[in-house]
Amino acid sequence: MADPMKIRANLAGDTTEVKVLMSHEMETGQRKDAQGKVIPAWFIQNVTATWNGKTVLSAEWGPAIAKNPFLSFRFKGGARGDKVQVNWVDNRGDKRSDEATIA
Amino acid sequence: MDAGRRDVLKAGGGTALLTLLAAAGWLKPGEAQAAWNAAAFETHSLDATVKALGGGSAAASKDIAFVSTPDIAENGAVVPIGISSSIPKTESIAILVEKNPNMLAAVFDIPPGTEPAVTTRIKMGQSSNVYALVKADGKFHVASKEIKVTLGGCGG
Amino acid sequence: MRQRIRAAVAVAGFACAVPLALAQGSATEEIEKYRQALQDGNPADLWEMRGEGLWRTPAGPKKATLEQCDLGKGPGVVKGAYAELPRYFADAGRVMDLETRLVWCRVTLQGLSEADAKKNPYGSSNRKSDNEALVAYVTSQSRGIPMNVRLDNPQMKEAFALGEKIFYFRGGPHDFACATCHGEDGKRIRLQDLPNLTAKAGAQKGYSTWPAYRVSQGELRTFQWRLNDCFRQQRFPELEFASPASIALTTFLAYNANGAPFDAPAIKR
Amino acid sequence: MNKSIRIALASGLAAAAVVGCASMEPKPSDAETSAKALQVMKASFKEHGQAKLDRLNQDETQALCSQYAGKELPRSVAEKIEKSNLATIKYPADGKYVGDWKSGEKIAQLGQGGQYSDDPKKPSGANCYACHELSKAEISYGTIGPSLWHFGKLRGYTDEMRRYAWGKVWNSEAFNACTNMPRFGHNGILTEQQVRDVVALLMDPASPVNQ
Repeated sequence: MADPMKIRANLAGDTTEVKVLMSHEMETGQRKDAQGKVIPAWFIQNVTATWNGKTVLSAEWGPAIAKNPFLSFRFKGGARGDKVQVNWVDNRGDKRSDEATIA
Repeated sequence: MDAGRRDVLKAGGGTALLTLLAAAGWLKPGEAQAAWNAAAFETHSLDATVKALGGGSAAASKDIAFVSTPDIAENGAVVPIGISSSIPKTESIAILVEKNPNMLAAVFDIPPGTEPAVTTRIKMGQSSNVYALVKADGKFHVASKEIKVTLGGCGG
Repeated sequence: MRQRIRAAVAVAGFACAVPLALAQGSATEEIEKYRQALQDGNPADLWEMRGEGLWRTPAGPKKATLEQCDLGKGPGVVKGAYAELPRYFADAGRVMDLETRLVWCRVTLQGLSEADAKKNPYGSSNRKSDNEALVAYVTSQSRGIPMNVRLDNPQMKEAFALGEKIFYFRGGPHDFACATCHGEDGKRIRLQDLPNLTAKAGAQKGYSTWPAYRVSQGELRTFQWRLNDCFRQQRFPELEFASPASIALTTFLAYNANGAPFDAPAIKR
Repeated sequence: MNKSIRIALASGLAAAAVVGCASMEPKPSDAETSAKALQVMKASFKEHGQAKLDRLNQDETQALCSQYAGKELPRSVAEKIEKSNLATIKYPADGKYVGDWKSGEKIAQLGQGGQYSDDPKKPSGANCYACHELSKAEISYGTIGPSLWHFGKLRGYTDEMRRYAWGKVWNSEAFNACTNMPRFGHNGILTEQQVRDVVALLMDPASPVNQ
């Protein structure tokens, strides 16, 4: 199973800033191993972030996103103590869901 | 397990089955709707990407800014990219790398209430133009920036 | 802020027009911008989280956690421990750096064989290293604490003296020593600054920023790895993990860094 | 693997035992510390690919330069090093010092060669850009060595300079004792043809170095 994400969500004024680190290889499918065999592509395809059940960001990614991906964005609203949830699904169907409390 | 799951999805598709999958812990609510635009991630030109994303062509815009994006990347494996749009009704922001094997790196959908600005990190195989493609009110707009990728130190 | 964005866009436009004319000064500035942009959101955090889990989870034949591991400040004291390593451990009868001590604790507390505890010190894709995760966790607990390595016994004094000799030892087909790249102020290899590890400021900057997440590898790398890979590039044979030479060299470099607030896990190219 | 660990441990323990008595004995001499350091190194490195343990056996130049590292190099020692290295330089039999600068540029960019991670069947590079500025087109250059931009243009495209450039690339210790620069020809890092191409990069008026 994939390792947990590290999510930080901080309120500044009326805006919540979310920063996410994900643990993922993001293998491009373009590289070869020492034996010359192509290493199959393995990457996160879909990311969604929700706050109080409302989607605040969704994304489709290709393998050109860097290994151990970082993502940051801001949305209006949010209160200290609210939960922000981030989900990802990769091209193998592996997935991960973690949440953070807005501070 | 992976193959089995896909077969199940192909064979079924009814609500009852999806509920069953969800109950089995294979799917979470909302996941079944997750879409991935495979065609868009296999394009090799800006025009082709815009078409694959459902547009006609993209107009150059001065209202798209690269934020915290260096001109030179010390390593192409991790290139920080920040894009911010001041175009009203921005719906999505895409990142494209001209000289990557496939141009499209990511598409971010921006729902109302979310600032039209995202920061992430991409891979670049070599020095290249990077495009910020913004869809706003149904129309596509684009800005570009050249980012140089440098070589490493000893033994590189 | 707005102004800086506009300036960046202007520079980009200039670079597009005459890419080869990009002046060296601005190249250095842009690399600095690149490094700044990576500071916020260091994937090393993912290793710290995993390492703390490993520290607190029973493992090995003895099904024990590492929470009673004595890193030099008493059993279970992690806070500030890395800032005082390497040190002489009476129970082991020798000088140890953090990674050697972690092997010791995994053997004595968890019952692993020495070979198992030393296996896979440096991870790769699909083969994560417990050593790297544990190092990330332990070192993060010394962040901000000044380095304070003490040569207060004969063993530490000897480790320092041997480490200094190893630092200046020239060998291999390229005649390289550590000092070849790290013996003078203000030098660069390609565009990478080389800390002068023989001077206070350089040693402080160099030592206090390891371990680090290496973006070129997508892995968190420890100080043992740093030494191992420097010797690879020096065209030496392979430095063994937790070997006496690695501990001696670490003692020399860590002592030279004394006084520097420890500032890692960091992020580097 | 197991054996080498055991050796390393034994030597670590031996070191501890020796040090245990050190407080009662006089401080070890510099030579004793050097000898001990070499012993510790031999117990701490293992052969890997092309990098065998004999790489820890220093030649006279390496030993002297290690001994005086961080201190002032006495003039007599410097002369001894330069003289013995000068004698090793093999100049081209056909007197042709200048090859193809385009090949030289590739060699100057390439860092592989000699590392245990390198394929010994592939040609080595000289990695000149790691330490030197050479042409204005390459902004990613190092500063361990001096800038070589306009090398030939400044010094003149003379036979004497070509011969000097050849010698410097072949065995740098002949001209500057304990320099940081590898002895590319002497230690077999580059072939004779590669040296010729690197000399071309420095000395061909058409090379980017001289633009």
